[in-house]
Amino acid sequence: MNQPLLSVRDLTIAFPCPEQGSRAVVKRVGFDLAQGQSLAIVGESGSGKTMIGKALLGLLPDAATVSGGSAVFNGRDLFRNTPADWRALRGTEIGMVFQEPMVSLNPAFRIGDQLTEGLVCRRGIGRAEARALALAMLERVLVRNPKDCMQRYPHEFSGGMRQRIMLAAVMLLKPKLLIADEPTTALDCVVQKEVLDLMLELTVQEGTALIFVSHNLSLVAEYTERVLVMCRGDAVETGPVKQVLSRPAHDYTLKLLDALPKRDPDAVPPPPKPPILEVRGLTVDYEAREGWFGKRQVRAVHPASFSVSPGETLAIVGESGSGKTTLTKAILGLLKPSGGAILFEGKDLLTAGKEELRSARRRIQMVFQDPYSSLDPRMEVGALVAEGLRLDDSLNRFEREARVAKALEDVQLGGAYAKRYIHELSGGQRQRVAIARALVVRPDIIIADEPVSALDVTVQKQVLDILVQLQDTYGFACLLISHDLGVVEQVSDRVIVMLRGHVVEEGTRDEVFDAPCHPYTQRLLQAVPELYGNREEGFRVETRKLPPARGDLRYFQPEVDGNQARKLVPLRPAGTGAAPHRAAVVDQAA
Amino acid sequence: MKMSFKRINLVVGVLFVGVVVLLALAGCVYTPYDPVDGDLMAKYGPPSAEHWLGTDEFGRDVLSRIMAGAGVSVAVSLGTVLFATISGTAIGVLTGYLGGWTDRVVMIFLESLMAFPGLLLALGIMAIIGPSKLGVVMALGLAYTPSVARIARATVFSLRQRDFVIASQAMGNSGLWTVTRHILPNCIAPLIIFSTSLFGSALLSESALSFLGLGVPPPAPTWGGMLSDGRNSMEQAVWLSIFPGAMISFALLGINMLGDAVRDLLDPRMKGAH
Amino acid sequence: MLSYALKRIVMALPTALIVSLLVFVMIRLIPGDPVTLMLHDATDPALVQEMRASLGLDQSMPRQFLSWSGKVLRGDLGNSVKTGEPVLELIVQHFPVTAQIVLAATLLSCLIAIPAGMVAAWRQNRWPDLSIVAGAIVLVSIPSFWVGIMLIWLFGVKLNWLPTFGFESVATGGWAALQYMVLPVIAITLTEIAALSRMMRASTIDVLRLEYIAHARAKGLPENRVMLRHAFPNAFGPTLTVIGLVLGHLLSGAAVTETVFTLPGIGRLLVESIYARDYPVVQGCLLFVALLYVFVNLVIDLLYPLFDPRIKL
Amino acid sequence: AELPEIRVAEAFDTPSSMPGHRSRNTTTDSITIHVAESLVALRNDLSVAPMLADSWKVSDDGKTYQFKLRGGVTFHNGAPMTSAEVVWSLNRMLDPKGESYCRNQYDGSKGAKVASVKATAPDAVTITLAQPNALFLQQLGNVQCPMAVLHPSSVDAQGKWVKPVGTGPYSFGEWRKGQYIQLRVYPGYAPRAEAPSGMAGAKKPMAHIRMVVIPDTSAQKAAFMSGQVDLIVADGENPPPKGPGWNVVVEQDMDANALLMQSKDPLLSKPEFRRAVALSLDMPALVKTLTNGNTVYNPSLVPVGTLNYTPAHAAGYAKNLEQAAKLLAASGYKGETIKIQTTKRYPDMYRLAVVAQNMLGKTGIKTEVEVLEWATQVTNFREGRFQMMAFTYSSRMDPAIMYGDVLGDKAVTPMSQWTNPEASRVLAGLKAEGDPAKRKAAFEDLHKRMIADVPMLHIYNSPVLIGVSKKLKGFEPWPYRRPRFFNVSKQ
Ligand SMILES: Nc1ncnc2c1ncn2[C@@H]1O[C@H](COP(=O)(O)OP(=O)(O)OP(=O)(O)O)[C@@H](O)[C@H]1O
Ligand SMILES: Nc1ncnc2c1ncn2[C@@H]1O[C@H](COP(=O)(O)OP(=O)(O)OP(=O)(O)O)[C@@H](O)[C@H]1O
Ligand SMILES: [Mg+2]
Ligand SMILES: [Mg+2]
Ligand code: NI
Repeated sequence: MNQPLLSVRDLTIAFPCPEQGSRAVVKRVGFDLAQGQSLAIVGESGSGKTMIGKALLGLLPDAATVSGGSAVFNGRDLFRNTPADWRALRGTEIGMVFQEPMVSLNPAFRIGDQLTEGLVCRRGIGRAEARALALAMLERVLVRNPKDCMQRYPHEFSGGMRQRIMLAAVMLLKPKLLIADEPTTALDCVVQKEVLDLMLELTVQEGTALIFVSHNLSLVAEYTERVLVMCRGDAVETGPVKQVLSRPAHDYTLKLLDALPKRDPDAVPPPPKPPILEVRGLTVDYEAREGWFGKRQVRAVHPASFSVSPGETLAIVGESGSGKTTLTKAILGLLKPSGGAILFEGKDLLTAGKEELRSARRRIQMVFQDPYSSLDPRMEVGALVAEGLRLDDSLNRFEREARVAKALEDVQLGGAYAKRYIHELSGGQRQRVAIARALVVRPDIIIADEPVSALDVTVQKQVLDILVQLQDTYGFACLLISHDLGVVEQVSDRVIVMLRGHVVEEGTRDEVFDAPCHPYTQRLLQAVPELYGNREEGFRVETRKLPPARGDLRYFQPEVDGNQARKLVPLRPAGTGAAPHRAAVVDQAA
Repeated sequence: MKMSFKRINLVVGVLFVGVVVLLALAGCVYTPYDPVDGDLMAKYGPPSAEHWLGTDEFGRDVLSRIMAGAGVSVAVSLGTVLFATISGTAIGVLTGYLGGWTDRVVMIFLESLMAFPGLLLALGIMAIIGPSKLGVVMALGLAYTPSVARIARATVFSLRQRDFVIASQAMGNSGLWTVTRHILPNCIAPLIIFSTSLFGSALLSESALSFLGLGVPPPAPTWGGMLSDGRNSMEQAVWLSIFPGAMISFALLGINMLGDAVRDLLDPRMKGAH
Repeated sequence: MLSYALKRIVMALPTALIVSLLVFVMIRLIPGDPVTLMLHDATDPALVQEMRASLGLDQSMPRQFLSWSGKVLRGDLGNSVKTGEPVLELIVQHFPVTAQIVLAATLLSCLIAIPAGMVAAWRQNRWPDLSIVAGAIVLVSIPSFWVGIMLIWLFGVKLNWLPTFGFESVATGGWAALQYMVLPVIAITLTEIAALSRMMRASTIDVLRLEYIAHARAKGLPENRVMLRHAFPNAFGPTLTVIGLVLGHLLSGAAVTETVFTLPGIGRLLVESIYARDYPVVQGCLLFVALLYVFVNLVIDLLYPLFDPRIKL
Repeated sequence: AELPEIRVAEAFDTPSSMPGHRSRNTTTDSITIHVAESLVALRNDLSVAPMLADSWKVSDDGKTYQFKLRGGVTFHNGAPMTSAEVVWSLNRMLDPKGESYCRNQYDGSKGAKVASVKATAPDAVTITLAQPNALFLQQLGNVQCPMAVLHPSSVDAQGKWVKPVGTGPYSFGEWRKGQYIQLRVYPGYAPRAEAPSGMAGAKKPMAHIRMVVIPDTSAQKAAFMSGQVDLIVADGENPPPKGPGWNVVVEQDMDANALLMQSKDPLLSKPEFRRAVALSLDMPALVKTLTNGNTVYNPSLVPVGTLNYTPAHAAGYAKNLEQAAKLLAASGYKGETIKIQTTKRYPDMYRLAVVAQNMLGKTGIKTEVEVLEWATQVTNFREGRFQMMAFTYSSRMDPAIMYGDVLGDKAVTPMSQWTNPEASRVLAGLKAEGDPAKRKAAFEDLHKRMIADVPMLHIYNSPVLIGVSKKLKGFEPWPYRRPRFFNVSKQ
């Protein structure tokens, strides 16, 4: 054990740069990794984490060069490899799982072929034997019906499934070192946990060393032994996870930890007010084509009812595909719901006239998940923000300009930013532009669909802070959609939990987070460990401890009780809030 | 090496296209001889001190014709490209945005137009408006319109799903506003790229039309027409084919390289955005 | 899939109808009719009337169209004005010539252009790429009739290796047929290679940027497997569309090539009947060409799932 | 041993293998002259010679023709030629259901009107005309629409044409549409004893013939130069260069190249203006550039070198710019642009237009060349829709026919070029006139009137350059453009 498996020294990676000749994106980074050990690399977006991983496989982009340093693997310097050496090394010695499960499997290939080709090409194993090995591996990664799975194509699987298959493909070759580059960021927390558990189990069983690249500190704390913290290409801190994360030595690490979303214990829930938006029994169906001219209705949202009051933040959480976005689209009138009512200030938007609808739309604004794609790349920031005011006839030009300037100032983008284009801004700045655009019309409601999930922790914190602060100033109601429970916990007043188009639980933030009842909510809350603590006391990872749920109810579970009647029942006597804490149960009366 | 390749495209493209444009402009104001009126006694003269590029079957100076032809060829190709791009974009963007039945019906029309042979189209148009440059522009432009419309439509389809278009609708903007302010500007890039390649095709198709006797009416010179006339006298007057042929290849090389360069310039991946 | 094909064929009917109608009107709008052309410079007003009547050209246009489409529905495309032969027979005689040459040329250009495009993408911005791209640009800038004439002069006249005109069907002519095909096939191929290789290069470059290629490489697969098994099927889709367009276009009228190489193909038949105002032939040919277009696109669409299983028909 | 095959390039395929069926073109005529024969044939100078008929007698009223058929002639199917087939052939042509394009030459609408045809004996035929016609005999042997004698087995039971079964030196072989037509040597052919001249006299088939269809002129030239075809009718401007394997011979043809002027046009209706146009053109120089000196200026509709051509026909217009300027002023010309219609389909017409434009420009007559597609131009020609037009009339076997097509009342036949009742009367008088001297005098008269009226400018009769491989022996040009291959052998 005295000879480490991988020993990286002074690794420097640079890109050519028109102004300075070259620009280092990884600077003199070094670390050791022994067999069977695990190392996490953390840091904000763009800090060079992926580049390190790719450099170790010789897969850097064409433009990038390793301009210095060494990486000794098994006694050989990787950077002296010839192309043939690299090929001999990849897969069997060092394997890599990529960030995006959706695009990492070849869409044109059957799963079986993708799994066995490595074995056949690299290990010289016969086809039949390779198949058997692949089947065994699929079973180990808990894929249901592996035989059938081998015959299918990647697009027929969900993200979580694909990531398991990826893992299987990489582990089949039994590499000595596994590099996992943000393997689960695109997945929701329940699935995330399943995949990570599996990865850890496999590496432990096979004695594989692991490099785990992530920006999620909680996950790192839970799953790895050592950690390397990166900041703009520099390794700022390295050491055992427990030490680094609980007693960080470097300011930057502290900043990362500080940025973790957390509940503000002092926040007082706003006094109940009459709701400004009320959704009653809203259902949405999608049309699916079938056969020749046939059409079939697929229900994306089952009757859902909730309401938001001015100044309040209502969060909608739930697994991917549970109908959150669909719900917001229906509220905005971008989709035609198949039933129910949407009352805005008591008037039903679904039966409203065109003029009414337009003016209502102006008072409900939307902030999209991906600021890059929701802002027109060919318009200046100022024009983008001003566009919202275009339909407001009551303002003259000067008032308009003043409004735009104010809105940009509100999101701390004053001055010269108005003349920039979207691609000239960072992710966080873009999202602030999106918020400014929504704000400028002084809406009564802002709907934010995953407003921060594309941003890294530090930026995420900035954006959330601004949003909360603005809500205090302007008093708009906010409908927040997210699968990141930390974010929801930090900013929401009330929470709705959705599962497969059904609302399964609803209540105030404290009720839902502290005493969840529905089994799905419980699973969701316990899926991912979280870091608790503060600068002074240090940080620790913990899985949430939850009180037992009320066991006397037969909770409605869409997977099992698909077609049964259901209803939301209050769990405890209604408190001071407008709506009580309720959960979906099977309606035995029906 | 890697960067310089891209620059070769740009530099050569701009240079070649520049030369052609200069030639076209020069041809409008000055040519050494009259390009349409020759000295009948001096026909089929090989390149010489007086006639640098020789003379043709009517004793017309080939250099003068190439210079004058540059203007005509460029004008016709440009007209064709503008015609096809404008009409194709309008149709494509509109149907792509409206979708549904309008789209289906218009697509059937476009498909019919694509199956329609260019020759008959050219003949028909020439018959209606008489043989003229405008006729060539209309015939070729009409023939290219469906392809442009298809590209525009495909782009619009992908744009329609983009959040910023949905966002514009969510804001309560009218359809016209969304199309003109958000969709159209974002279609421009692929359309510019396609247009540069169209320009080359137009230059070539004009010569194919001349070959079939339907090009820009003589005696107005075009490179395509000169090339297609020159093929008959290849053994006795090679220069009649070589020079216009070389000019066409030269211009096309320039246009294609410029098109490739523009594509690289407009490619967001090259800009380092994101 | 079958139902998809059927649906597409049904959808082709309006296209066919519109094409027929357009052609019918258009060809009658162009000055000159078959009778004038046949009589040329001879004076004979009575004969003109008589011939017009016998061809039914004295009736009103809608009536002519109705009677023509009525016959078409019964499978009768009418007879040529010039020769009196059934139009269907003419198409059956001429189309195989075009099909044989065009299919061979398309196959050949695919065989050359696709590997070339992939190599260029693989070695992007290095010298193989540079030379392939430059070659493609040069090829794309030569008019097709020019290529044809050059080939004829080089291989036919100067070297005297190959016949410069004529045609034999491969089905009956065997090997001898091949030597007639060489030059036209090369001429078409040369102009098609450029477009296809450029397309293939662009789409391969896009695919090579994708994560699953990095993943395949990370598994240590040899480059040829990465390129052939992983990159090719995914990059081929857009090229397939272009092949379809080109094929449809060529099959419906490689008129210039057919003229230069004296091939009795459908393109020349169409052009000559347009010149001769042989209305029934023009109408029949165009109806055929429009349906051919739809058919080629249908075949291409049916081929897509082979390369991209995500596409369901 | 198999006989060699002569290959000749043709620009167009024949629309029909049958003489004059439905429509015809030069290729059809080329087939006919080798496959079929008529009762009489034309010599090189277009005089009439015996062919299937050894002799004939014309009645005094000029209406009845009695032919005595030649013995020992067989059809390609071996059947002997008798008067029955002659009767069948002529009746077939006259039958409206036979769809014969040439019917108008025999039913009185264009030429003679055949009243009846009778077989008086197995070797004697009598044809009766409704009115006497001086050109009837010539028409029987004409290259266009001859009275080809065919065997009834040329048609099937339904009366549809199958292929021509004639008596000519070649039988009709394989026809691959759009590709080639094969004519095979007919071994049973019995040549006449007279010396060969034109279509008349001894015609010995010595090699098979293959007419290959090559539409593009440069492709034709390439095929010729690479030795794949033995004979081409070259583009006069761009003949094949000198080569070791071939000769280029010049043939004086009768095709008439003319510049037409529409007298219905306000400006061109003024004779002064038309004359000014004529005097602006340097005709000899024009002809020299256009034909490379292969023929001379011919102001007359009577082709140079034919029977009726006399020195009087050489009188035309001489370039005189001074007078042209005066005439222009007199006509009130104010620099309007005149359009000259032409087509690129036939290079001769195109070049004529361009060169004329060039010359007219020098006198201050502004013109614009309008290049039309051929069918459009023909339509405009027939409907008289043009100002000026470069046009080529195809060869006519007799000047009377040519004058007949040109003379007429534009109000009735818009395609007429020259309206002059006096001249029409002279022409009508020729209809039944058989005396060669009187005919000559009448043509001179017509020519004089035409030069005075300036209705159109006839400029030259096409010289044709024929590329002939040195492998061919015995090929001779004649005024009718269709190359003849009997008496031609190939090594
Ligand atoms: N092809 C490229 N050309 C130029 N610069 C690049 C290229 N790819 C990456 N970079 C730069 O290299 C730096 C490091 O990128 P890297 O992908 O390693 O970041 P990361 O830490 O993995 O970020 P993330 O968390 O967003 O995945 C970034 O500043 C990025 O902009
Ligand atoms: N245009 C559509 N046509 C048919 N079904 C759709 C369409 N859009 C969404 N769906 C389906 O509707 C369901 C709800 O989708 P929705 O986008 O609302 O989920 P979500 O909760 O926003 O998920 P995510 O967290 O992944 O954004 C999903 O099952 C999805 O597959
Ligand atoms: Mg990364
Ligand atoms: Mg969503
Ligand atoms: Ni370089």
